[in-house]
Amino acid sequence: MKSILILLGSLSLAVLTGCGKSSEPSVKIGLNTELTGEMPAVGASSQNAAKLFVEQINAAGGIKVGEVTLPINLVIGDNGAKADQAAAVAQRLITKDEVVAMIGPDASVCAIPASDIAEAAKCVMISPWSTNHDTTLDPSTGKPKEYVFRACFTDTFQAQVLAKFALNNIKAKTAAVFYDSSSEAPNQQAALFKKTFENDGGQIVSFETYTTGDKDFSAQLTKIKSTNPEMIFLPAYYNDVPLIAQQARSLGITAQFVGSDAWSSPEIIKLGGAAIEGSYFCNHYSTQIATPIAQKFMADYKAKYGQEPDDVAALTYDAFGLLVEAITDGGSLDRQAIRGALAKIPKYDGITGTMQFQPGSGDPIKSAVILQIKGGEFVWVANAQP
Amino acid sequence: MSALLEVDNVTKRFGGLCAISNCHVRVESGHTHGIIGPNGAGKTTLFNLITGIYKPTEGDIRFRSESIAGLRPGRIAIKGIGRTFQNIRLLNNQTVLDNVRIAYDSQLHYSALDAMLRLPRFGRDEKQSIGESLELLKTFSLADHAHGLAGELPYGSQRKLEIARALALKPDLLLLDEPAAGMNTGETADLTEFLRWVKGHFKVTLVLIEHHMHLVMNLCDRITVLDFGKTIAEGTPEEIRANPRVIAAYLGGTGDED
Amino acid sequence: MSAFLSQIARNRWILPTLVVTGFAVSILSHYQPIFSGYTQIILITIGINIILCVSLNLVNGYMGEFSVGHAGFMSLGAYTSAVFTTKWTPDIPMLFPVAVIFGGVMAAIIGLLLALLSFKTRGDYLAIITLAFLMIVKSSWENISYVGGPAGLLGVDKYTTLPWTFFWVVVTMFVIRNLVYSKFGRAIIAIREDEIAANAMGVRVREAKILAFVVSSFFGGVAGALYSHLNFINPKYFDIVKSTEILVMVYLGGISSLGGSILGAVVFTFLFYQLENMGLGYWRMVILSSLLILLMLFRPRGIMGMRELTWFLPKRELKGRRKL
Amino acid sequence: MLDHVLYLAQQSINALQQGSIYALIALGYTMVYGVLTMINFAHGDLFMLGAFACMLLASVLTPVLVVFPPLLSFIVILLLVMIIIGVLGASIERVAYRPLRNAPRVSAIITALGCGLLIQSLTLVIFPYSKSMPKLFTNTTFELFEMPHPDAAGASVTLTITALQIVIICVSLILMVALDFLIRKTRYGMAMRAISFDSRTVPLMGIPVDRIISTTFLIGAGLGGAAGMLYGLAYPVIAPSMGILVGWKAFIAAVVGGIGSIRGAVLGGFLLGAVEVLAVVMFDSSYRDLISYSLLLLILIFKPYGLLGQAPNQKV
Repeated sequence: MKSILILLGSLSLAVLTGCGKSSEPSVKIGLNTELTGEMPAVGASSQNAAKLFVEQINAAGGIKVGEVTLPINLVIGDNGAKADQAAAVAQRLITKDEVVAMIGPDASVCAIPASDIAEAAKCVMISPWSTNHDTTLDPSTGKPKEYVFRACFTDTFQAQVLAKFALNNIKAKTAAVFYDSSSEAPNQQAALFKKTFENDGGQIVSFETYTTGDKDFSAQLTKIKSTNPEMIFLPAYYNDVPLIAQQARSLGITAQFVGSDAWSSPEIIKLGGAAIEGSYFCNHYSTQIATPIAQKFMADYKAKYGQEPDDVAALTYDAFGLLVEAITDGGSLDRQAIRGALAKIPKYDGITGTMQFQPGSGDPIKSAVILQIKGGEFVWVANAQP
Repeated sequence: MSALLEVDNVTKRFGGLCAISNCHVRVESGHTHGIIGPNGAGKTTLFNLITGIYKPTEGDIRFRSESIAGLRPGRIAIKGIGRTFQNIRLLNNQTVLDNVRIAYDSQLHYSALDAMLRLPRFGRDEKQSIGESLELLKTFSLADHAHGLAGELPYGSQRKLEIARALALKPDLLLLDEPAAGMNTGETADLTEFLRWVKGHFKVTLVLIEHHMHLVMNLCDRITVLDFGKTIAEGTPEEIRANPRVIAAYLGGTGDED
Repeated sequence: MSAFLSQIARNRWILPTLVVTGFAVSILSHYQPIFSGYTQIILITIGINIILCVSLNLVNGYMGEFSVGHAGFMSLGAYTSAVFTTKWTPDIPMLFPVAVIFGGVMAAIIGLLLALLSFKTRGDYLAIITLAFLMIVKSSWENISYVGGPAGLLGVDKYTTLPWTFFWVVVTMFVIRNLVYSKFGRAIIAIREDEIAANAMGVRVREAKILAFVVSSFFGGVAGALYSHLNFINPKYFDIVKSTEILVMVYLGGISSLGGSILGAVVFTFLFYQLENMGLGYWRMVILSSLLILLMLFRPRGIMGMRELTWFLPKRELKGRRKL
Repeated sequence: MLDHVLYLAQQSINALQQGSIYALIALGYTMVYGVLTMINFAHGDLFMLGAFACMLLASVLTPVLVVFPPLLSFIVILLLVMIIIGVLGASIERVAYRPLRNAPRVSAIITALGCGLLIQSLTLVIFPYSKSMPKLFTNTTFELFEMPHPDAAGASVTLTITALQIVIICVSLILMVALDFLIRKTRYGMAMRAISFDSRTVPLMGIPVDRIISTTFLIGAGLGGAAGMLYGLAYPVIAPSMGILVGWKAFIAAVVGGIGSIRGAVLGGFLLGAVEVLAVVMFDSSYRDLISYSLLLLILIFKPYGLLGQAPNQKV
C-alpha cells in the first residue's frame, strides 16, 4: 500500500501545482524549445533571449494592442528535442494555455511536428532556427503552410551559399560529406550540399554517415582519408563536431572543415580546441558586423547572462520582434489578424539583418554570413546575399 | 497382446557418464509395474526419458507400439502418459483447481480465435473443464481446497493432487516417482489401497519407482530392477525376491558380474 | 469504506457502464469541444500506452520472458500502416481501421519469426535477441528511402482520434483478457512457473509461446499504427529508450495484471506530462526513476502485484474465489 | 596495393581501440551475471560516471599532480576512478539489489534499470551540457608509415597511432589479464565461480556469499569506471547520456561472448569492435548497425549460449 500512497501523493501534488495559472490581462506568448535532450544549449539560448526580450518589453510598459497596452506573459514548454513531446507541448501552449502565438521549436525534428499542430489550430508559429523546408511546407500538397513562419533562411539557400564558398573561396574541387544520418537538419543539409556542389562543378569523393550517440568516427574517417578530399563538409551539431575534427586530425587528415549553421554555439569552441581552428561555417549573423540594434542586444545579453549571444539567441529575439510588430500592426490579439499582419510586414530590421517574408510563404528573404573559427572566437569572413 | 510401453535397449549418456545403458523395460497394459534399484541406479532418468525430458542417446521407446523417443514432452503427455515427480512439482502459486485444469486443458479443442473472440464453443469448453476438474477433485476429496493455493496444501494432499493432476490428462499410463517418499508404515498402507483404487477407478496402468519393498511387493504384478543404469532383472515379485543378482546389488556387491 | 470499495470492485455492471460512457464521451468530444486539444493528446497517448503495456505484459508478465523489443514492433506497425494510408490508399479515411490491422499483422509476422528464434535460446538471451532486433529494425527504416529514411515519414494524415483510440484500447483489453483466462493463458502461466511441470501436464509449450508472442506483437503494432497517425514518425523515436519507457510502465503497474498495466500507463503518462508542465526539466526523469526504484523495493511486483481487478475476471473464474 | 594494406592496418587499429573498451565494459556485465544471473542495467551509467569522475578529479588534482610525470598522474587518477566507481557500484548493490535477492529476478533487473535512469538524470541535472575532457598527457600522433598517395599527387597515405590509443589498449589488456588471474587463481575467484555454478548450496559450504557478491560489484563497476575514463579520454566530449548506447552494445558483446564467461566477454568485446569497423569498411556506413547486429544475431542463433558460454545445467 505504501507505494500506492506515494503515487497518489505525487499525483495530487502534480495536479495542484500543475494548474494554478493567474489570469490578469496580458499577451500570452508561448515558447516551445529544447531545454532538455540532445541539444540543451540551443534551448538555453532560446530561453535566455526570450526572457530578455519579454523583460525589456514589459519594462517599457508592454505591447500596444489597439488602444490598450498589455504586458507579455511568456509561457515556456520543454520539448526535450523529441518529436512527440514537441507536438504535445505545442498542443498545450495553443489549446490549454491559449497563447496568441508560439515561438519555436528550434530544431527541425521538433519544428516539423509542431508546425502541423499550429497549422491545424490556426495559430501563428515562428520557428527561430529550423532551416528544414518541410517546416513551412505542407508535404502532402506541397503548398506553404498558412500559419507557420521562420526567422531564418532555409537549407536550400544555405547549401547554395556553402557550395559557392567552397568552390570560389576555398577553391576546393573535391569534397567529402560526413553527417549524422539519423538527425533531421544535418540529413537535408548534407543531401542539398551534395546536389548543389556537384551541379556547380565540384566532386563529392565520399559521402559517409554515423548515427546519433556515436563517439568513434575513426572507421568512417579512415575511409574518407583514403579518398583524399580537399575539404570535408560536416553538417553536425556542436557536440559531435569537436570529436570528428580531433579524430580526423589524429588520423592525419589535413583537409579543410566546413560546417553548417548547426555548428553555431559557443560550446563548439569550448569543446573543439585546436582541432577545429580555421574551420569555416555558414551562420545567420555575426557579432562583428552588427548593426546598432544588434550591438545593443549583444550588450544587454552579455550583461544579463555573461556570454555572447549565439545565433539561436539572436534569431529567437528576432522571432519575438516580428511577432510583436505584427501584433501592434494588426492592433488585435486575434490569431487570424496576427497572421495577416505578420505576412504583411514590409521590411523588418532585426538582429540578424533585414528580413521580409516571400509573398505567400513563411520563409523570409535574408542574407547569410560565413564565419571562421579563429583564436577561440567566430570571425566574420563574408556575407552572402540571396 | 503387445506391451503398452516398451523401453527397448535404451542408452543415455551425459557427457562422459552413462546414466542408462541398454535398458529394457516392458510394461503390459493393465499391470502395475514396479521399478526398483539402489540410489543412482537411473530410475528417475528412465522416467525422464519416457516422458521426453531427455532424448535417448541410443535405442527406442514405444508407447502402444508407436515410437515416442524424441517427441516433445508436452506431446508425449497428451498421448496418455501422466507422471508425478520425486520432489513434488505443483504450480505452487496457482490454485488447486487450476493445477488440475491446466492438465485437463489438453482435452479442450477450442482454438485461439475461439478464445480471443469469446465464441460460444470457448465458454462451453471452459465450463466443462471447470466442472470436470472439480469432479476429479471431489473424488480425491480435495474439492474444499479447490480455490486455495496448491503450495499451501499439506504434504500428503500435495502428493494426491499431483496424482489427480496427472489423471486429468486421462492417461493410459501413469508414472509415479516414489509416491510413498516420506510416509510412515501406516500411511504407506493407506497409499497401497489408494493406488489400487486409482488403478481400478481410472483404468490406468501404473509404473512406480519405489523404495518401500513392502508396498512394491504387495502392489506390483511385475518388477524391473535397475542397477548402474542396467536392467539386472525383470519378473514377478516372487522371482525378484529369489534373484541372487538383485540381492547382490542391494547388499552393495557389484551387480553386473556374472 | 473498504467494504464500499469491495462492493464497487465486485459489481459486474460498472465495467460495461464505464466502457459505454467512455465511448459516448469520446465520440461526443469529437463534435463538441469537451476536452482541449492538449487533454485529447494526453488521453490518446495514455490509450496508446495502455495498449503497449497490456500487450507487453503478455510476454514479460504472464509468460515471464524479458523482451526489450516492443518499440520495434511499435515501429513496424507505425511504418507499415502509415505507408498503407499515405502511399497506397491516399485520402481514404474509411480505410484507416484496415491500415491499423495491417500494421498489426505485419508486426505479428515479425513477432512470429522472433518467437521461433527465441526457442533457440532461453531466459535472458531473449532480451538480447529482442534488443538486436530493435537495432536492426531501426537501422532498416533509416536505410529505406521509400519510407523517408532517417528523416522520417512526412504527411501522414492525423486519423487517430479519441474514439478510435478508445475503441482499440477496448479491443486490446477484451482480446488479451480472454486469452489470459483461457487454456492458452493458463498454459503460459504454467510455463512461467515451472516449464517441466507444464510439460508433464500436457502443455504444448511452443504453441503457447508462439501465440503469446504473436498476439503481443500484433497489439504492439496496433499501438504503433495509432501513434503514426497522430505524430510525425522517424526511426530514431523507436529506440531502446522508448522500449525502456514501456518496460517501466509495465513493471510500475504490476506484472501479469491487466488492471496494473492500465494503472501503470495512466500514472506514468500523466506524471510525465504533468512534470513537463511544471517546467521541471531534467528533474522529471529523476522523479520518475526514483519512484520506480522505491516501488520495486517496497512492492517488487508493482502497484497491483500479481493481483487483478475483479472487473476483469470472467464470471466463471469468480465462483468460490477467496475475496481479494 | 600497399596503400590498401595500410588502410586495413589503420582500420584494425581503430577496431582494436573500440574493441578494448567494449570488452572492459562487457566484463562488468558478465561478472555480475555470473554470480547473480542478473543483468545490471545500471552498468552503462556507472561507465558514464567513470568519465565524469575522471574529469572532476583531474580538475581538482591538477595542482597536486603537476609535479609527477604525466603517466604516473594518469595511473593515480585511473586507480582513484576505479575505486570511486567500484564503491559506488557495490553500494548500489547493497541498497537497491540485495533487498530484492529473494524477489522475482525481474524486479531486480527493473530496479537496475531504474538506478541507471536515476544516475543518468541526476548527472544531467548537474551537467546539462556536454563537457570537454581534460588532457592528462599530450596525445602525440606517431606516424608508423608514410607513402605518397597512388592517385593524388602531393597527398600521402599514412599509418598513424596515437599515444592515447596505445595507452588505452595496453591498460585494458593489463586489466583483463589481471582479472582473469584473479578469477582463476585466487580464493575469491574460486568462491565466485562456485556461486555462479550453484548459488543454493554454496552458503552451506561456508562461503560468505554477500561479501563475494559485493566484491564482484566492486570489481565489475571499477572496470566499468576505468572503461568510462579511457573512453572519455579517447572521445573527449562527455555527456550524461553517453552510457546508454555503449552500455547496451557492451551488453550484447557480453552475451555474444557467452554471458558469465570472463574470456567470452573479452572476446565478444573485440568481436563487436571488429564487426562494426568491418561493416563500415565493406559497406556503406549507414548500413553499419544493420549489418553488425544481424551478424551478432546470427552468431546467437547458431551458438545460443554465446561463443564461450555453456548451457545452464537444468535439474529435474
